[in-house]
Amino acid sequence: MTVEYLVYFIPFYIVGLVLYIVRALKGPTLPDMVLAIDCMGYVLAALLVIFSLYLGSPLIIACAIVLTLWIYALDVYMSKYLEKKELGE
Amino acid sequence: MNLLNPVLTIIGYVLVGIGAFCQVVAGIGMNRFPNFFVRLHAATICAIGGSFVPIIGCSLIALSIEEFGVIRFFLAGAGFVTAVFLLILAPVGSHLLAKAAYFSKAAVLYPKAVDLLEEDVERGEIRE
Amino acid sequence: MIDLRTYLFTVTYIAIVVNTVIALYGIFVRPNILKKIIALSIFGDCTFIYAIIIGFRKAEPYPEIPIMITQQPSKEYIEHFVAKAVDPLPPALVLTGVVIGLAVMLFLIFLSIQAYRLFGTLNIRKIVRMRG
Amino acid sequence: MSDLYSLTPYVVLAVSALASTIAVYLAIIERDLIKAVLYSAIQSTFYALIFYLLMVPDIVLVYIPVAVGLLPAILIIAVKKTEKYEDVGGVPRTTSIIVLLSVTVFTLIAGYLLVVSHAITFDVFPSLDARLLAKWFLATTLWWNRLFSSMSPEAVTAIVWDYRGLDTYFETSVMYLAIIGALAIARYLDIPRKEYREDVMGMSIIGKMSTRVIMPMIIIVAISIALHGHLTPGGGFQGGVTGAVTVSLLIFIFSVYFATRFFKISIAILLRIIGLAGIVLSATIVAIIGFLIGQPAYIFQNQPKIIAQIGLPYEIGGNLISGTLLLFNTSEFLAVLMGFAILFLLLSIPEENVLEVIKGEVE
Repeated sequence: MTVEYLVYFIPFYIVGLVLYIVRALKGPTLPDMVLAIDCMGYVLAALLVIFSLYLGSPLIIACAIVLTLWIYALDVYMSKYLEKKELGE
Repeated sequence: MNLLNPVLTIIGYVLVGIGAFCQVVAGIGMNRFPNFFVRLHAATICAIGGSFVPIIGCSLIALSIEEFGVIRFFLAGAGFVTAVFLLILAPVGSHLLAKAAYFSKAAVLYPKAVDLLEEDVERGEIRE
Repeated sequence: MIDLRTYLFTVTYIAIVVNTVIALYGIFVRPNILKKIIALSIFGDCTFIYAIIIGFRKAEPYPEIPIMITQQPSKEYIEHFVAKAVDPLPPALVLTGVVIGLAVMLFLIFLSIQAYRLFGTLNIRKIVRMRG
Repeated sequence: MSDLYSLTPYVVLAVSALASTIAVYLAIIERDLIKAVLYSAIQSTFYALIFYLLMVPDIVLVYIPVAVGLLPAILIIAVKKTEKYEDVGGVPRTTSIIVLLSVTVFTLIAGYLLVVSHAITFDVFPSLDARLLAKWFLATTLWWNRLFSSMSPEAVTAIVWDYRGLDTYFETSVMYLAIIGALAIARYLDIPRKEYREDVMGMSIIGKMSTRVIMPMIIIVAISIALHGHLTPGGGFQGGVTGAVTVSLLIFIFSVYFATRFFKISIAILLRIIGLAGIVLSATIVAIIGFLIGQPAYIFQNQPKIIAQIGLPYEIGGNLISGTLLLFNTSEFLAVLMGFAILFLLLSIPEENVLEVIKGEVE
């Protein structure tokens, strides 16, 4: 199996994840926090795909699609919250 | 197919390596940049360079592993779908968030050199 | 000498226990109803993780998902599958639990929005004093 | 190499658990409610990673939409409709100290019990072996013997409907009743009639255009997750909550007046009733067939057993459909999707209309 060499790349993604957590917990304003949560979601999607290959269980990859979709939905909710309009409009 | 497999594997690993580099760079940028609107650049590097590229790379690696059998096409297909979603949705999400943050004044543009959007709004060319 | 994997897994478990305690503190002390609902959802998630941990097993090199990949499998493949896959019963129970938790949470949020419309505040101590 | 290979997932588990602890602490301490919701979203993201590494993809597929998507969304709407900051007045200091002390004592006892109960076999904390019942479930997953197996290669979905169908049925009923409760709170209310205007309502043109492009793809992904529930991770509920993102995007990106072109509250209620009727049908169809033929059969039966030898076919033309599992997944998908459609439509009624009705009732 050629998959084992992925182990040398995973720590970099973890370092990126930890740096985004720092910004998400520290972020002075609301949009900063949401942006950092977005980045966490995207790096997690990449990690889920890498892990599904790495652990040899290909069927668990469907989780990454759903995570991408709902992170986008969180963006939409927060921008709707920040706008002055009524929710339905 | 056998001849192509090593090529696919090498390309896939190169893409995953690019993704790892981009993640670390974007993480540093996320913490060092001064305000929200500058941090959007770091978020773009994270979404496209750090996630879209390695997911494509993982799909290519998956195509080259013949021990998975037919399942490897499932893995590669789901990977491509995830990558396409990410490519379309991540910039749109950033755009919506940036627009809402600018017009609701939730994020302050602190070291401000020039704000062309504000001038346009004052002249009435762009409506909120 | 303890296996390093066991040590890391114990760290995970203790972190979840600490989460449970903080969530319980939030449920009991914080006065805002929405804050209580947030704490309640965190507490529910922690209990789901306990249930899943019961079914996890330390197979070599890593356990498999409880889904068979090949149809009409051979006897050897079934033996390999039984020796490595995780327990499928806790996920089935947690699936039910997540749905019921979501339903209860939604109903509570609707009730608290209605309470704000009627009383004008979400501080539960003030609401109690208002009625009595 | 091999050691590093098997150690990496455990390291990621520990890192994500510790990060989630910080997020939980901040979520409980924070006074700004919207920040608390975002911290709890961070915690949910890490819990999803933990569930993923504990190898339960079905839970991840249901947990990400519920805890990262739907619950923060509805909490954000609730915070926007009510107060933004938590008012901590009225909490006596002694009460909080007493509660903190008692909770800490609880933790110490629980931790002590944990250590004692695992002290004997401490180096196999995640146990090496599964329980006998689990082994039975795993071995009969696809044994290719219809008298014992449920003929579905996925053990979790087989258990959810084939072995524990009554649980699932009542779970769906609880969901149904919760939405009936929400409808009862919003009685006499409907979405006001207004014309949809492209240039004024909704968010920016970039968001609208790309949402139009992406919407059919999301629907196809949701349907494939739902209808492949007996083959791959997923099922009716997972597909339904994935499809609910389309409803929320329609309402938030365009507007509720655009969404009501496609479905109104009454139509959504009707479709949800059809979904629940489909679940009832898939629970009783074998019993009905047995009653008509005159052979013994049971409710919640799928494949033939030794004492009741009728059942639905497990494949059609070489494609595995696992008896009633396909029918159940389709009906559950419809019921859950329409339930969330009702919920989002109810939440997007303007606040002035609601206050008018409530004011009229009080007087």
